Amino acid sequence: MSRIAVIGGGIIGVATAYELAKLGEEVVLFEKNYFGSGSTFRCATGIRAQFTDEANIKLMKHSVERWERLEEELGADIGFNQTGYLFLATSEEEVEAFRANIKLQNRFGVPTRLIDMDEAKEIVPILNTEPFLAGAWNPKDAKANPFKTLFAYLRRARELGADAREHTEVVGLEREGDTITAVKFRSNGKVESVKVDAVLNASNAWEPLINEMAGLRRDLVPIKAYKHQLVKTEPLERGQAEPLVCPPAWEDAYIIQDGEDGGIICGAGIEHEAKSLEDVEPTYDFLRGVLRYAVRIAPPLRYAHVVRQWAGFYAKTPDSNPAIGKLLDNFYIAAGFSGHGFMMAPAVAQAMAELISKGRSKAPLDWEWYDPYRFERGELRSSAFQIG
Amino acid sequence: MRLNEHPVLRFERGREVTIYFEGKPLKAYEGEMIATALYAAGIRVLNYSPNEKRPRGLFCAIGKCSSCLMVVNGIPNVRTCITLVEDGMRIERQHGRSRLPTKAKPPEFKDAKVVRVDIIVVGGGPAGLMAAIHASRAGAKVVLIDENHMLGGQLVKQTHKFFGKREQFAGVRGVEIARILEEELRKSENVKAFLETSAVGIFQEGEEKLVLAVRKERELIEFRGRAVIVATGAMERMIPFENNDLPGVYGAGAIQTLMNTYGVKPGDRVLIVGAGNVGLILAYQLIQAGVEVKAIVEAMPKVGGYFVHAAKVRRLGVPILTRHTILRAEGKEKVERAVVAQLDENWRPIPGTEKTFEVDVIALAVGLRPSIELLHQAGCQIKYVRELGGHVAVRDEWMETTVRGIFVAGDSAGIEEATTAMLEGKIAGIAAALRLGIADESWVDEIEKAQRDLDEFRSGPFGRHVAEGIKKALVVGE
Amino acid sequence: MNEIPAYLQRGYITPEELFSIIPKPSEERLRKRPVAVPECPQEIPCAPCREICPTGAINMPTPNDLPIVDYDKCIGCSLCVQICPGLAFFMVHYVGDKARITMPHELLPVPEKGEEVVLLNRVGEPVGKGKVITVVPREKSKGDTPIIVVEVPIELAWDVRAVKVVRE
Amino acid sequence: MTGKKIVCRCNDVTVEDVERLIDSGVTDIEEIKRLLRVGMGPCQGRTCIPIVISILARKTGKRPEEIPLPKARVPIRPVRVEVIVGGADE
Repeated sequence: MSRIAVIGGGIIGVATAYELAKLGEEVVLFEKNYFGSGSTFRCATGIRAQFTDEANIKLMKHSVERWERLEEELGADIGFNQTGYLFLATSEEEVEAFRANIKLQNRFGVPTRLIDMDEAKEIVPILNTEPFLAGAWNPKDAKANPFKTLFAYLRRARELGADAREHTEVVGLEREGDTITAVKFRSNGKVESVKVDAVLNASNAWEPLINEMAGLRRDLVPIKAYKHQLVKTEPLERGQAEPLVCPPAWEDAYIIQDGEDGGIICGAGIEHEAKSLEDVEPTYDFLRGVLRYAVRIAPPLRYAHVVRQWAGFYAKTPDSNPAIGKLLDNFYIAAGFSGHGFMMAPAVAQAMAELISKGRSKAPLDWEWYDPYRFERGELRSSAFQIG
Repeated sequence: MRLNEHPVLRFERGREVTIYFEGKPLKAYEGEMIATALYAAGIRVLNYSPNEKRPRGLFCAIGKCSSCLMVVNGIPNVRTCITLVEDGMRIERQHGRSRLPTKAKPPEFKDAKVVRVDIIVVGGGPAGLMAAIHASRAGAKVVLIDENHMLGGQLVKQTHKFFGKREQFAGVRGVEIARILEEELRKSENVKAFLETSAVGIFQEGEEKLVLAVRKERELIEFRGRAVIVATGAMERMIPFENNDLPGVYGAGAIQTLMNTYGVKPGDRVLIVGAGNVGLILAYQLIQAGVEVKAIVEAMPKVGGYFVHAAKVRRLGVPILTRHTILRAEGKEKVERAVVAQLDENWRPIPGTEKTFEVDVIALAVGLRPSIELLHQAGCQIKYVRELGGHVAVRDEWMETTVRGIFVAGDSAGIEEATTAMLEGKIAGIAAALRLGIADESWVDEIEKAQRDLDEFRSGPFGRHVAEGIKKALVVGE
Repeated sequence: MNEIPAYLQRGYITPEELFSIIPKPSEERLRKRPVAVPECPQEIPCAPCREICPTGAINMPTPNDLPIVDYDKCIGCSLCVQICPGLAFFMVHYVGDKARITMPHELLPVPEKGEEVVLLNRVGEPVGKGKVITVVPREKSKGDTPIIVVEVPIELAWDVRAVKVVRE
Repeated sequence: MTGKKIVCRCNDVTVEDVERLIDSGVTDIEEIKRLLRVGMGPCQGRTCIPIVISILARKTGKRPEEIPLPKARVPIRPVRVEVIVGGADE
């Protein structure tokens, strides 16, 4: 049994802590704020396999399969619902692109299909069919409750012996050669140290700070925090806009009905580079901008009341694909999820835990595609499609 | 259930209209809210809660608590306590969460109206009115926004005369102070007041502050200026007890609104929880409106409000049970009874001391806390200060918060009195004009005079407690 | 912690408690003409009584001090009863075997001159009946509060502090 | 008859619900808020959050001063979507 430190109490860190504990490892997890406080609790809850490249399609197909069994495995309600994702085309060119994507997705077993607007209206009763020509529809895409999911993982991880600490900030790593030997952390103003056999940097937007503590260059894995925002309406009866509905041509704007209270979450690809890692202030231009798209997607939304606007980070790599893999002999990274950490977590956590614990993983994760050293080598992947 | 005669207030009603509640026609008057019209018609249950299907009625009566959501003309989640009746309106009880209509025309997009001034005052109660009056006297161009349809804040519901000194309106009724201040405000060409206008957020765009507001639930307005004075008053506290959500359990403010603003009788027999000034004053106001007050219960071993307010209701036969608390409300769909009990030294109910009161209304007057949402949202440093009623914005002696250009005054700066709210408003108004470089230095004297008046007011046993709290809320100098 | 005064535990003050805090006017003074007696035992920031008093009879160095009436200076004009925001000022005047109590009355109906009303003590109990001999309606009051003078048996002079108007 | 002691009207959360969650080890107000959805309904936490803070203080022995207030968000009161986009008038 090795002692493994996981840095970052978001969904990736907590899920990996669970997977490691399940493999019998001694896990200590550090979260400097409260669990989920980084990006996880700010996410739009969507889970999809509708990507446009082989690596992400395969990873997400596997992740969705993990999600399907997760409530049973964790023994808790996590609000997982396969309500689908519906992408909408506004032009013939887009319809063609959808067809090509669907073909690729179908090849790897993702059951997306092209639907007409009558069917789309049945799926989304408040949809405005008029601006759209067709939809790419995968009924297996899903959503889940980020709060319940994270705490279900956390509870099981703790039951399996993981030592998960919040309000505990990692302040230093001790390195001998290419090995990290200890983690220094501060809690209640006191700095302590723990000897470790391996360390996972799962701090997403905060990743460069942790890499620097490991003696690595901050820009080795060049992640930048981009502020993404969401606007949510008051609770509504469910069944009106269950899938995530997105016309990509409209700045990737989308709506999705919350699986818990039925409030409609409105997002868009309108992003701002964060001024700092404290800069999560929502902006007025986003509020108006996103709602103008939302009411065009679903006009009855005009009568709903907005109750909340918030911001979180997309921790983005230059190609919007995460960095997953080994950085030093016993120092690993899973970060830079570019807005996809929540949906990818079940697959990535499992693969990562196996890599750390056993040295390799048979999970369908393309290690080369996500190699954290690819930026150093100047290799960029095709940009991962970046919705919700 | 409508009040026609009152020893202090006069009720003017608008044109008679017909509204339909669950298909049944009801009489209502223009200018009143849906929930108050329904209340006057004896309807207590407005909706059933989302998960447990519990009956819910009016609660805050000022659009903050979500307890009055109904379906109006097919649209769900309408806050009926702040939505005016219209002839022919169709109103239905909402059962849990509701659906949007499936069809609607996409709205046309318009840019918001922009109003540019020097200073934006949010809140037209005593603090906000004084801030606006003095900021404009000091030379600033000011806009005052308030979500109600009349100025004066809580003053307009107060039938009693205020304390303090006569130059601070002592001996004048709350309703009358509101009228005087409004007249004063209207005299100045430099101030424009926007009523029925709610501030929903403050955004900072460089040096400029943008107060985003909604007028009449219909129009978006961008108020742009260099300083903002937040005088948003207070919120009522709630306490948990069994069936504390049963229709008939109301905040004291809601009862005052119903009774003194809309002239609707809240019920026949009332139990009041809390013998602070709010509870005591409410008891007296209920008696003035012809409602029987069965008792006032107070968990503390003494009356928390001014003794004279207690004596006023005692001599009209209202018992005050100190060291007592409410255990539960009882009733099917609405309050029929209240059960109270005596408390021991550790605040635990003493078994066997239960008493039942046959009442149809339970009024909660268990304290106020500052309304700081806007300040908090704007990024002002917030601190919990028990003596000031809860979380407040940290500020300096001129009422400026830790965000430059955002000032605070009145109950939103700490729960106190209308008199101190007015003095703080005066300080904040002048200070904002001074710090923007609009007012000349001679205005500092006016601030100092107001500070002396505040010190004098706070020199008694009630005020000393507040003064202690204010010390904790002050920015420590660099 | 200080002992909590009994009047704060109950919400009313007995004459004994009151006169342990302020002096009681002499019998002689009470017979001479009406005299103002404030039932205001708590230091609250309030001063209109002092400010309105035409003879400077109310001693109160700061608004947070208790009002102490100089009974010799008091001319019984009732302005303090009219202005007091706490409705805590009363006037008492002994006339023969009756006492005339001047008190605020902010409730409806306002009694009429000559009307017989039910007398209430400090806890609202009916203690007898008395006749209203003067009514100053709100419009004529200098403090916006209607006041009435009610005649009560002299032994109830220090008990009656409110009235109830009972009409058919 | 025993009834529920409601903390949050928007989501029917009771005192017992909050206490149970705290007993299970969740003591950060931000986490309590999200797991029970107190303060996430249409009232935006005006009524419930102070009560949650007092329960949390009582159960954990913390002083209210030590419990951070969850962030207030725009809009601080609910606003119709059509008003924000600017088309409520037609």
